[in-house]
Amino acid sequence: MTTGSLTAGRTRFRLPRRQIPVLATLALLLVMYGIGVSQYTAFSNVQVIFNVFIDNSFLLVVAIGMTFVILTGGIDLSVGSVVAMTAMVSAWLLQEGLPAALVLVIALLIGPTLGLLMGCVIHFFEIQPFIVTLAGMFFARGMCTFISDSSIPITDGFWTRMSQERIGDPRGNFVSISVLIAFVVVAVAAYTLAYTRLGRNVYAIGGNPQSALLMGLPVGRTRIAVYTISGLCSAIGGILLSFYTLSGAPLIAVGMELDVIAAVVIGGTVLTGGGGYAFGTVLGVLVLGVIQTLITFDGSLNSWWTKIVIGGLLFAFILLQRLIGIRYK
Amino acid sequence: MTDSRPVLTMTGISKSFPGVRALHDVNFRLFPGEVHALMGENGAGKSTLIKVLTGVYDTDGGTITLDGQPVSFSGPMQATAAGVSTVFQEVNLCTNLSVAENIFIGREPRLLGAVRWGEVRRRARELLTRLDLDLDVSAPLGSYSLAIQQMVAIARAIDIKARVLILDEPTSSLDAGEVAQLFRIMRQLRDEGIAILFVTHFLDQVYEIADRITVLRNGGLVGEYLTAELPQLSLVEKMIGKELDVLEGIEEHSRRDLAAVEEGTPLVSVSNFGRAGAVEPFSLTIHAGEVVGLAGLLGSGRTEVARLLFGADRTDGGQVAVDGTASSLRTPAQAIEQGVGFCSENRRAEGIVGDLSVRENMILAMQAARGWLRPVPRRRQDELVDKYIKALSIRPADPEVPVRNLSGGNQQKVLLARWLITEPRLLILDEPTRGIDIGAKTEIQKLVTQLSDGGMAVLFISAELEEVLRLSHKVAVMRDRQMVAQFANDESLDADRIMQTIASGSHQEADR
Amino acid sequence: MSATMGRYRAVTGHRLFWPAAVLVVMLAANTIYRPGFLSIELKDGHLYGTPIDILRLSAPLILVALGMTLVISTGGIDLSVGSLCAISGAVACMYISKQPDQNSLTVVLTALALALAISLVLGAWNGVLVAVIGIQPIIATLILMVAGRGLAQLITQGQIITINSGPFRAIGLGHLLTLPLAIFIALAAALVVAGFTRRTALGMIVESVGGNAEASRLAGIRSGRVIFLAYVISAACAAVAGFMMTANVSSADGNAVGLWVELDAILAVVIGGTSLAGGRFFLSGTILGALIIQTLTTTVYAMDISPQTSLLFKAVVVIVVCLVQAPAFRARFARRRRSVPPPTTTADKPKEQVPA
Amino acid sequence: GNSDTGGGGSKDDGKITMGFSQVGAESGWRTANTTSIKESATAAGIELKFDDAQQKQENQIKAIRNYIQQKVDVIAFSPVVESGWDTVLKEAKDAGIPVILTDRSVDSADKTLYKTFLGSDFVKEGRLAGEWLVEQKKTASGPVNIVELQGNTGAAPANDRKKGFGEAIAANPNLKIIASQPGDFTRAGGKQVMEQFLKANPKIDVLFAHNDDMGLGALEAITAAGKVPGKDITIITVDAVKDGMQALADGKFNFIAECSPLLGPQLMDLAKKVHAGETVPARIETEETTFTQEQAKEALPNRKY
Ligand SMILES: Nc1ncnc2c1ncn2[C@@H]1O[C@H](COP(=O)(O)OP(=O)(O)OP(=O)(O)O)[C@@H](O)[C@H]1O
Ligand SMILES: Nc1ncnc2c1ncn2[C@@H]1O[C@H](COP(=O)(O)OP(=O)(O)OP(=O)(O)O)[C@@H](O)[C@H]1O
Ligand SMILES: [Mg+2]
Ligand SMILES: [Mg+2]
Repeated sequence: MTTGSLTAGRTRFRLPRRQIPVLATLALLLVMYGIGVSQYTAFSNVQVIFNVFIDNSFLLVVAIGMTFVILTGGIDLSVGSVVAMTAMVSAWLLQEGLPAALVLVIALLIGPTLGLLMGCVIHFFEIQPFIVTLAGMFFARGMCTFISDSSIPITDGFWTRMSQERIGDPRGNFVSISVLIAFVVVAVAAYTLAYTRLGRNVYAIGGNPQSALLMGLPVGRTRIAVYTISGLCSAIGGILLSFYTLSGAPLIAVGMELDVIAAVVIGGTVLTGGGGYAFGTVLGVLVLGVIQTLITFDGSLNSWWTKIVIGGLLFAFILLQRLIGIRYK
Repeated sequence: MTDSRPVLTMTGISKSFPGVRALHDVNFRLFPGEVHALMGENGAGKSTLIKVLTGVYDTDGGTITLDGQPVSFSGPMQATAAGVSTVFQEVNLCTNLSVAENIFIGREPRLLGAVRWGEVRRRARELLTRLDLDLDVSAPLGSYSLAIQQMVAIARAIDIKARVLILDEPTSSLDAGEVAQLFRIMRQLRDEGIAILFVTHFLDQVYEIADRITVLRNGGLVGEYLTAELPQLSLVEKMIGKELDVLEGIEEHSRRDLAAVEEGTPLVSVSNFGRAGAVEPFSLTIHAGEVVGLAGLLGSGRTEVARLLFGADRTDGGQVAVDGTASSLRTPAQAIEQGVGFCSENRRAEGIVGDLSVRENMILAMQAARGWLRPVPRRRQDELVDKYIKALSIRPADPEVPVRNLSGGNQQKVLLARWLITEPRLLILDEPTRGIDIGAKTEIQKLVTQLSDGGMAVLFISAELEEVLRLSHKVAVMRDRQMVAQFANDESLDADRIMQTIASGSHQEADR
Repeated sequence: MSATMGRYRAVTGHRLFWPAAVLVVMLAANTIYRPGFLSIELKDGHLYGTPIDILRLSAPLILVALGMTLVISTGGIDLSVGSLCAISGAVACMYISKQPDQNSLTVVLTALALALAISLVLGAWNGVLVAVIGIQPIIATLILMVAGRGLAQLITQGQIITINSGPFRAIGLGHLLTLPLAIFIALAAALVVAGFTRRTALGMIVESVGGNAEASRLAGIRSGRVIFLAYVISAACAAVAGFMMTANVSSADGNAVGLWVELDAILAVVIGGTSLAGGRFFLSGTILGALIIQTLTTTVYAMDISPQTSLLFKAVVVIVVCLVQAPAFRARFARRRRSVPPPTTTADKPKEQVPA
Repeated sequence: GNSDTGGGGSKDDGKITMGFSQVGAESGWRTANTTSIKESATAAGIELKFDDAQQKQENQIKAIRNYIQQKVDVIAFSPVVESGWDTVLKEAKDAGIPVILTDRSVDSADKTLYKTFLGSDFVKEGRLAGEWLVEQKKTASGPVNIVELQGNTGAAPANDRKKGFGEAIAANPNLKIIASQPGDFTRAGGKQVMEQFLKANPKIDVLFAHNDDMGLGALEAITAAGKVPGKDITIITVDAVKDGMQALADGKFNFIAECSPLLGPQLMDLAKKVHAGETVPARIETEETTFTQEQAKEALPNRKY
């Protein structure tokens, strides 16, 4: 991927132009990882990479849902709260003694239902998504404290198994089941976006909603669908989080929506809609994960320096990404 | 034809927008196997009628029947499903998607729910070949010019195999060859029994292809006529509602005297201007009071030349001299400072600011030139705006309506006013008469003549060679993104000769 | 008859009618719950009462939201305002706390100037990232949102810096003509921003850039500068808001000052009728929006709505506020009420709208 | 930074490496806590890897996983919430790294997942505050109206202090909480809420604030309403940070239940013992006390934070 091959002439092997930003992100991610390895010896353990996936699997799932929404040019601020609400509801229902299967079904229905409602309000009443999903965020968070204002532990066997099952070598390198679930979600999403009408309509609406309408595409249905999908992903994310922490806590995942949006945008999706990939979002989540891992490995930062360094790394990354992007435009 | 049953009838259609009665008790019928032209001035209600028909707008009253069944579409999706396929006036495609996808989105060939991309691309290529277009179907549509986008929109519409095909000003940015190609396909579809509704401001095209004409004026129906029975002059009179001698204005073919304007230091002279991938380096001089016409086929790079001269795109190199002194045109702001104005062909994306009012859109360029600290006094704004609303007969004549509510042609006039207000020394007009009714078109042509007589230089780009020839002192010809020739517009120059140059691509220097 | 009808329409059709109506309804509900809600008394020459509290407490939000309005109008968003509030407050308090005479006016003015200058620099940083480098606004300002909190804590060393400075305190708690000074500051800022945008051409140019950036560029607008300016103004507003927040409690808490104020500000802007997609902006609507939000918060405390349900209550109010404001909702509602076709004056738009 | 120490090499040189995951830097109290831990680590010759979780449990879990990868000798952390630690603690146990909890405990059923807990008991703090009030008002004949400024809804200290306080005052039916709202542990929040309390309730006798900062904010509101804090309204808070102690000494507060952040030295001691394989008690509470106005005057000159 040298400059020479790209500027040399117009015949040559050409990188698919639209993928360049994503590839740039990937390259930068590798560079960042390389820096980690060269600075901290334990960084090169394979498990470090696996941990990034384990620790971010729920974030990844939620970010995938957000990718759909942002691709249509919308935004969903409710995700963090819906994640918390799902975990909370699951923990509460399990505590009440409901069977795990039933709890799973109920928990997985709440998110999409809320998403559907928000999508309908956005579509039929033409209210800006920001506001509607902000109200959704208040609502879901309110539900959390309404259910209980302290955290509820989960002791259910199924949940415990999902939480503690180690896939791979249990003594050595392993991933959790959540990671596999997240991969499935990513694969389904990538397929949906690339190969189904729904996915293509998402891109069309993001490109130009009025045109999409005049082209006879089901704009309303698609728009409602993306918020439902985002709700579903948040619900799955919530379940994964409850596997991860084996509890429901009312204040968990506060501010997660910002991390999610950041991950999606770093992954190359344009906030105004119409361009981006599910794979990019995976990279975006990894970038955030690796930044955090770097900081923990360093272990010498003060609380405030942590924030400043996160901001600084984010800046450096985005700046480089942007410069590379401009260069290859 | 008349003996068959109409496939589509619209009766008593009315539609109002706040403060505007766009349609009032309009009747319209469309027969299978005919090309039916819908005519009227800018703002007459043509596009609105089409949008009411396809369900983009609700009606305030009236009924629509398709094949004898009353219908009321909730949107283009339903209309398409019922066999009504439409190309709307402003190209309405998604520029972020690929060409192929724009053609097939919503009805992609699928296998078990998965889009078959290979098939999509193959069929898109086939279809475009039928329209004589050679495009990279997997490139994003946005990388092509507006004209190409329009062809793609047409390709999409005709591939739907509808019973009713609606084309709202499809030819406005096409050149003669493209139009011929389109007409060939339209005839073919007509012969297959498809009913075609066609909107255009080109009278010649109407007489070439339409079987029947419906005329609207101010939102009301004037009448329905067989083309053969309606002479061109009376068509214009019916559209305008007055007996005007507009046609004389159009027929008048004045030769301009190049020698008279080409003396002294040129106002702007550029040499070796070019941009890799867009236009080969070219040189051009423009004198005060001179009209330079830019002729060429679709995609030949005329817009690119204009954008380079205005600093909208950066040149790769080359020199500019304004009034004989070396200067630079690197950004639009810089160009405006030097007295250059540029009226873009793509009014929706690059021209109007839809949210802002007509007044604000008009004074935008003037204000930008003054800087934000020195607002144009309101009184002066009102004077200027009133003046141009009158001069260009912009309707509605209310300076405070958001410009997005204006009809396409009227938006174009607002843009023209924006630049006239800045009193530029060189005005670049890229397809200024596109989508403008015949009355206004004559007005604009007269205006260009007047302006150049008053000492303004004009670079005039138009797909209509006649128009270029009528107005210009000098014609530059573009071919394959190269400026291949420059001709003085004297007796020896006619459309044929330009066409030949375009066709042969001879690199001979202009005979001037 | 038709004249009154027309006048009625003119009133209800006004942009500010519905937000104002919502505010009135909320105040009325409070007054019913507690009749003394609206009462104002004169205590030590100061007006004292809940309405005054609402005005005073909404002052910082109004300030932040004013700047946010401009940024949003350019099609951007500024997430860093909360952190900027914290930084400006921290810098000012830190400087004052280091001086021997905290009550000296020069000390306070120096502190304010210093903090404002730093905020302007940070605003310029945002502006450069967005306008020059071309980073998407939400990410560009997210950087400072995260790092700025850290900076604020770095300045205060994670401590709450308490100061004892009369002049500084006055920014948050002083009185002028029996009313809290903060109200006047917010009002003055509103007038300055309004004058700055509406007396000059800045407002129109901002709207033009937000409405169609490419068209504006081709009309000769140097949109980069305009966008840059919007972020700087936003930072300046946030800085003054930060002074108010810290002066209100005479202490700077790098972690808590201005936490989540960006969400409230955006909410205020949107309730006020400015679209997040950019374009037209409405300062008066923004101010009304900020008042609605503060009234909502105060209502929760005044009615002692249980903390467990207060967020649910907020969610309901926010959605109701937006629904009554939405033309599409009213149109549907009106259509259902009468069977006759809707009046031609209701805004008829294409059925689909561009999303924000 | 300390670039090469991230490896597992520390085992050999005998120097103990401790990974510590802090909740965040949300208050002056927390900062004092962090400082205490850092300083005592240096003093004890323990190499500290510090991570700030910014109030997110997810971040703490991530940090612990990374400490396991870095093969530190001891892991210590202040859990953001009680529940949800089993999985990661098990990983630590499997890796043979002992865990010490500070500040607050976890609710794991399996007590072998961590070695010990070192910290304060929030319920007890609330109870101490409540008991003092019951004692003060034992002669009160009429109802005593109490307003409460809670921490963030759902946060553990808020829940526990509320619980402890509520249990203690149940002893006297005259004591009644008439309003309770979250002031988010901040001065601005405390002030804003107190303003409304004062307007809505003509007679407030007691204010219980879940931390000093909210109490300090409420002071301003009380003064602005023309009442005398400490006299017209009895004020009880928790924490005993410097500004709070000052207010107590000045007679503006009436009582503070201490919640000491200075557990660094104790933690380092424990770490050494745990590393050496000694057995330690399962629960160690930090030495904490309560302050009345007089005690505050005495204690104030030598308060460290
Ligand atoms: N969305 C709208 N809101 C308000 N007024 C509108 C709207 N759309 C169209 N109009 C008005 O309706 C009238 C008819 O417009 P229409 O677009 O149908 O004209 P047209 O015949 O297509 O003109 P042109 O040839 O310029 O395209 C115009 O006066 C226009 O200003
Ligand atoms: N036939 C074609 N095949 C591929 N690309 C084309 C073709 N025609 C045009 N283009 C693309 O579209 C651009 C059109 O250039 P430009 O807009 O300057 O043309 P133009 O002469 O102004 O034509 P018009 O204004 O009629 O669209 C070119 O830069 C090229 O990328
Ligand atoms: Mg039209
Ligand atoms: Mg062109």
